[in-house]
Amino acid sequence: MNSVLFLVVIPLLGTFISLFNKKVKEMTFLITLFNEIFTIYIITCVGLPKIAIIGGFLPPYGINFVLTDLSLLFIFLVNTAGLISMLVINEKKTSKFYSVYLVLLAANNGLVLTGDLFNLFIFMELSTFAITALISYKRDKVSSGTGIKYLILSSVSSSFLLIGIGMIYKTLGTLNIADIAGKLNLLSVPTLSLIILLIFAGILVEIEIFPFNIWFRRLIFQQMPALM
Amino acid sequence: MSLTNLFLISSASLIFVGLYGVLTKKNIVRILLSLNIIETGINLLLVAFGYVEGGIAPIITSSESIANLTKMVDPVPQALVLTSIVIGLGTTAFALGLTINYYKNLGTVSISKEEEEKINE
Amino acid sequence: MLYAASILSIIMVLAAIWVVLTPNLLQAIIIFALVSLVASALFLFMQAPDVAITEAAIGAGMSTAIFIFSYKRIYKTK
Amino acid sequence: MNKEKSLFTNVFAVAFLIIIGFSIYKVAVSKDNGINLLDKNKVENRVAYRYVNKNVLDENSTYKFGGQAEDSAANIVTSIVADYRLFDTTLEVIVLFISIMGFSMVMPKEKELIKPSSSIIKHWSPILIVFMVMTGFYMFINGHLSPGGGFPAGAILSTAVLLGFLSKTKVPSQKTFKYIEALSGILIFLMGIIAYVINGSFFYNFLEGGRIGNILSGGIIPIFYSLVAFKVASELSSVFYDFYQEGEDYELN
Repeated sequence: MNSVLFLVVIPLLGTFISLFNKKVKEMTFLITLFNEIFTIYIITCVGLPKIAIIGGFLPPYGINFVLTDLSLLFIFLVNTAGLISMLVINEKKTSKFYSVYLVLLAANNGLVLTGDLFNLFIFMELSTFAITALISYKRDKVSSGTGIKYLILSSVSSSFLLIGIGMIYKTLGTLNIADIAGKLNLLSVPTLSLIILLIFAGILVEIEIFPFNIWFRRLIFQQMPALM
Repeated sequence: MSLTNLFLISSASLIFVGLYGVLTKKNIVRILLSLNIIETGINLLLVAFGYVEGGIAPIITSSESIANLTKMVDPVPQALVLTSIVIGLGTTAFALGLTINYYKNLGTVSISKEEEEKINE
Repeated sequence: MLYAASILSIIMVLAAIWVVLTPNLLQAIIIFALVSLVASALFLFMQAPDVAITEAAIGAGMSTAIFIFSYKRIYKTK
Repeated sequence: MNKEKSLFTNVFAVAFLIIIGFSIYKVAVSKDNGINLLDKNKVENRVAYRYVNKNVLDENSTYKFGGQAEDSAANIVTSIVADYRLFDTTLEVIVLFISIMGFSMVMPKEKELIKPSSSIIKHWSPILIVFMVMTGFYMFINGHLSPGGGFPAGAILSTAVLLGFLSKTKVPSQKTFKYIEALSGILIFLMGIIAYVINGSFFYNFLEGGRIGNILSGGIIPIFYSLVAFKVASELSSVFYDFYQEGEDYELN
């Protein structure tokens, strides 16, 4: 089932094509529709292998995508949300908006599917940049102020995430998430708690869970309706 | 003090200096400079994690270096750091563009309580 | 080797403290370029020539250039 | 400026950082059961061992200098970046692309004119540009043999463009750079899809390897690195076009 990677590759390819394509909106809609249909096709396939190999190298040496029931549910949610937001957009947008949107779609798909810790970090950065670009799309007072705050906060938190990943590689010598999960009980308790603290500090700030989302509320109330 | 400890201590102190800057400064450009210092410190820290005392660079130049493969420093953190340097450049460029836009809208480059109120109007 | 590395790292940390504490912003940007350069020299000591070249070209070169351009744009100096 | 020197904030920040630093130090020197943070991890326990020995596919294979291997790049960092973890690197290219695009999206449109350059820059820049372009090309062509690679090569090439830009030498326009950028991005992803068609897994190194140490080795690594170099160079050059106006509407004195 290596073809599950099309969920990430096709939107990214569409991003580049959108740079010199006149009918960007139609193309974006087609790509989102393709993703949705492909997701439904993947879900209906029974007897899937659990792992999609990238680059021909078996895990834990290469990067891989993992298909579980949970990740199938989440790619369905992500792509459905993408399709709905494509249908809701009715204002005229520049082509850059659609490029950023496609990158965000690909990043969210990859974030759900990936089975490699450093790959997760890169997808996280990708979605950070895409979200910041969407926040500051209108270029007025609120959006530029909120955009810069989000970028600074998430950069600091992703630095913590990167330190945590480095410590995991230093102690366990692997980056594959399944491999790490198998070896995690080898760690001593203080080291394990430090690593967990760093990684959670990184992830929680970036996905705006409750205590870390104070800066975000105003944006939702003032800015999000204008984005549509 | 061994070389490994020296590298670990210097990179950790860079990270802390940068964190101090991010926490206390109000000027956005200055915050971004501190952020870059943190990123440099993290890159040093990751490469120092892979350093082996008396190791050699992970490049095969002749037949002798193949005999010494176990003495090489760990190449994986170096590959990760290559990625993270480029991500740091992207962050810097995007944040500076946002800063210029912020300056154009508000006439200042500082984030503080007064500017918050100005935004809310 | 240990002495050279310790001198370089002391210079690097002091320069970083200078960047954070100096009131002059342009000075801070220039000293930040120094921090990046010394860091790339330290990468050479850690046997990482790839990272050293990338840090020197991107961290010290491009980042500083973009910082200085933005500084000029914001403060409108000569 | 006085607002920045609020005593309470500084004292609080210093105390906070000291507490964090002390606890991290305690964790680092602790000697509990299990693997501690600063324990020496054997090379054999890391995935890097198989990368260095180039036997990821076949556990018992060995290789010689000038012989063949599953990945024939002499620089092992390059073989990780551009072969074993190629997907990471392609995504990294996208990260740079999206951030530079966001940058040009939020930059105010009014640009500044370039100030007239001094005679030193004007006379010496052609020679310097030639050297810079040569260094950049050397770096990405030899990326699998010596230190370097696509990203610093792209940065150096874009610095050459900046120098030409400042000294009013003729440089390609912003539109050309946009086309180069989009084209190399499409080619990188097409390479991944071609690998899927040939082998059944994306981003597979589908070209014949060659011998370690030769210039024509590494399979798709030189092609990939040259595409990355052109892409990074054009992206970083378009940053300068967002700051300064190109044009001839002033007099050199």
